[in-house]
Amino acid sequence: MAIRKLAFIVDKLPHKTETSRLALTHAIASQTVEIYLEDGDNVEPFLVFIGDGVLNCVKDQKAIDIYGVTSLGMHIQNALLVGLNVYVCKEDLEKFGLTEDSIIMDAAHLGGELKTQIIPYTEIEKRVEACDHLLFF
Amino acid sequence: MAIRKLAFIVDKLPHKTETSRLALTHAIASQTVEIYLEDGDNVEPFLVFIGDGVLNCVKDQKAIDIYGVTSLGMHIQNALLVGLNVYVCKEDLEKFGLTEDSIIMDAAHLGGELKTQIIPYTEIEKRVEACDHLLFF
Amino acid sequence: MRLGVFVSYFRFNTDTYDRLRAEKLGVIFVQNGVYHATVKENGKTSPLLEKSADFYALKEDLETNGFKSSDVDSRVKVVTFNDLVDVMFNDYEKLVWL
Amino acid sequence: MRLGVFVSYFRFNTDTYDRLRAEKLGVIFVQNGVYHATVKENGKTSPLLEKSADFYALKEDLETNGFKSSDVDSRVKVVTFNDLVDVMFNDYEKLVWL
Amino acid sequence: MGKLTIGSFTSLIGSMSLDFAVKLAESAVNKGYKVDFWVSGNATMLGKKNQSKFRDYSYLAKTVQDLIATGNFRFCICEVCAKARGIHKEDAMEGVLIHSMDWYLASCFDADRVLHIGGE
Amino acid sequence: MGKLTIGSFTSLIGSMSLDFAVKLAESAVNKGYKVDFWVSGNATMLGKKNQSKFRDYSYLAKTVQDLIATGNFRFCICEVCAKARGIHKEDAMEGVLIHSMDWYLASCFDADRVLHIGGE
Repeated sequence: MAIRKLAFIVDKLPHKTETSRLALTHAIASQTVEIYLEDGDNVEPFLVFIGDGVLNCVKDQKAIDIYGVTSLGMHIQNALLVGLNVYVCKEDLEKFGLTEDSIIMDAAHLGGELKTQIIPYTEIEKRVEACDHLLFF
Repeated sequence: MAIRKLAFIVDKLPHKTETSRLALTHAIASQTVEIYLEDGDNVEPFLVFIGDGVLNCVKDQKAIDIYGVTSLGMHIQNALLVGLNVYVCKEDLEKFGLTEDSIIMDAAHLGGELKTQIIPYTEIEKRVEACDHLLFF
Repeated sequence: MRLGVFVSYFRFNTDTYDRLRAEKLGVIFVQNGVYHATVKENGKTSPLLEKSADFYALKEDLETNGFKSSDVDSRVKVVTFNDLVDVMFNDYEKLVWL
Repeated sequence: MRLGVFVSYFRFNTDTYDRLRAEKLGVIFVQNGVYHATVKENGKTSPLLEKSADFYALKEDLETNGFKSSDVDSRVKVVTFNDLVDVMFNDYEKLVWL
Repeated sequence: MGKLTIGSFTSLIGSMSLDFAVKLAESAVNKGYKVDFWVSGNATMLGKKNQSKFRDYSYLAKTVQDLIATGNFRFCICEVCAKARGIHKEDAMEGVLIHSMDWYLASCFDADRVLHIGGE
Repeated sequence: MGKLTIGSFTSLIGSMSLDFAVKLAESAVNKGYKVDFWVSGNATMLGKKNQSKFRDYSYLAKTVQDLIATGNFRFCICEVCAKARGIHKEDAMEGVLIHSMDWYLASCFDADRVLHIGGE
């Protein structure tokens, strides 16, 4: 019986390349990982947006309307909806002049209860320190 | 009867991605372009290495031995061999502490006569100005 | 020459960009290049906007990344894909993608 | 934690790199990352080498790009793929690719 | 009306440069221009048949086929780049041309504008 | 001996990250480690059958098949990433596993080391 914590860290921009998107889709795939594991074993991914990566969280991305592809914003809402912790670096948001109002903070309209957590970089470090494996996207 | 000059400009590094390589292979493909054109018409590509791109010209690249793939150096020799002008920015070589001795200057061992031309950026600008289309790799 | 320069990255080695000169120079921000037209870092706008050039940002790519025309720096003109075709054929003769 | 960091780019946004901290930190230059271990720009070595860390550069990737072990900065240890596997399993517990 | 030649290397889906290029081509064709579209490197993947449409992945195959049907759009994949990736003649979508790199240079010869999308 | 899980997104040929990853996997298997190799995004191209070998293009298919034959190397491609690119079950090389992304997370669960090669 073990839980492995996996940190999914996004420090790159959305949409031009597929990396941020793959961070989200892989993290969300944890929903079905138990079919491969023994009873009681599981993985616990969490998402961290730092540096340029915080720009993935900006509201009102129209990727689906324009390019016919799920936006990073929609993926972040899905992650919150399935109960993944989403951490956004406070200092990096501030660096870009962004606030709680400019980014996706919840998936309430889909019935989600979990909220995006804006925390200082030192708090992110603690969570990263406590995880078993680090995946940078 | 017309000649179209095409500038192939490489300002990125070799080997990690395919871009520099594709600059070379596309430029060399000019050897057979006449099959698509009317008598007397032709294209005249030339290669320009600027910025980080000058590092493509460093001698003794072992890509073929290690990764089984033609090195950028071998491609540059092929370009000289088929008579394409190869220009390397003087200031950018100097910035990296490189000299004529550190880079590929000819394909003499394959019987080529043309030499790499190290010229100042202002000379590169003139050649770029005089071309019909610019292709940045 | 009349040169139109596409910028699709936010982070890139700008040595080539800084050097480019032309009688008439246009800079077209597309894909993640649109961040140059919209975000400030530590209160500062992108140094790319300091070049002497006409600036454009693609509306569709602004919106894809969550920005509106009102978020765009006043030096930058917002254009659609449709407008962009005209810009390419009417205003510039050579085009480069950095 | 003992953290091994792979650097495969020469030009990249180093904000994340600059911030990374660990009790034991290793930086492994691979692919175009090897230029950090070999070239000087305007006489200066790469600022990445100023971090407090153990540095490695992959021999195979040095040679692919035309460099020899003698071109490598004295702060950097040259390792083969074979060595690298040992470094990964013996010296670091977490690995990241920037 | 003039002719635009677009060349692209960047991969299908993994990079959105190809999405940009296809939308630009579409706008140009709609305005009455002729467009030649050359793909080499990873971009040759766009010529593969049987691409599936999912919401999480961009899907350009349909637009490319509609554009080919207009008669004002030629789409050509680099033969050797495609083969190296396991994409042979029988793997290509209908209407896709397959040629050597010289085709692209010939297209540049009489193009009024060339947009070469390099990068990574 | 321990287990290394490698994940990679980067494309075949267009990026040499996959060449790096395959060589690293080879060295680890030769030293007696077990290696799981997960490819999603454009890296799924490495699972395509009938890749051709040319000097100007890196060729990893043979090494991957030799590694699979050792029994200490599992190679798995992301099902949906592959389908989006037109790579279906019948397009895959022999010995290649095809699963959803959860396979990768399960592999990370009991891995001693994980090297996730993100980037572009």
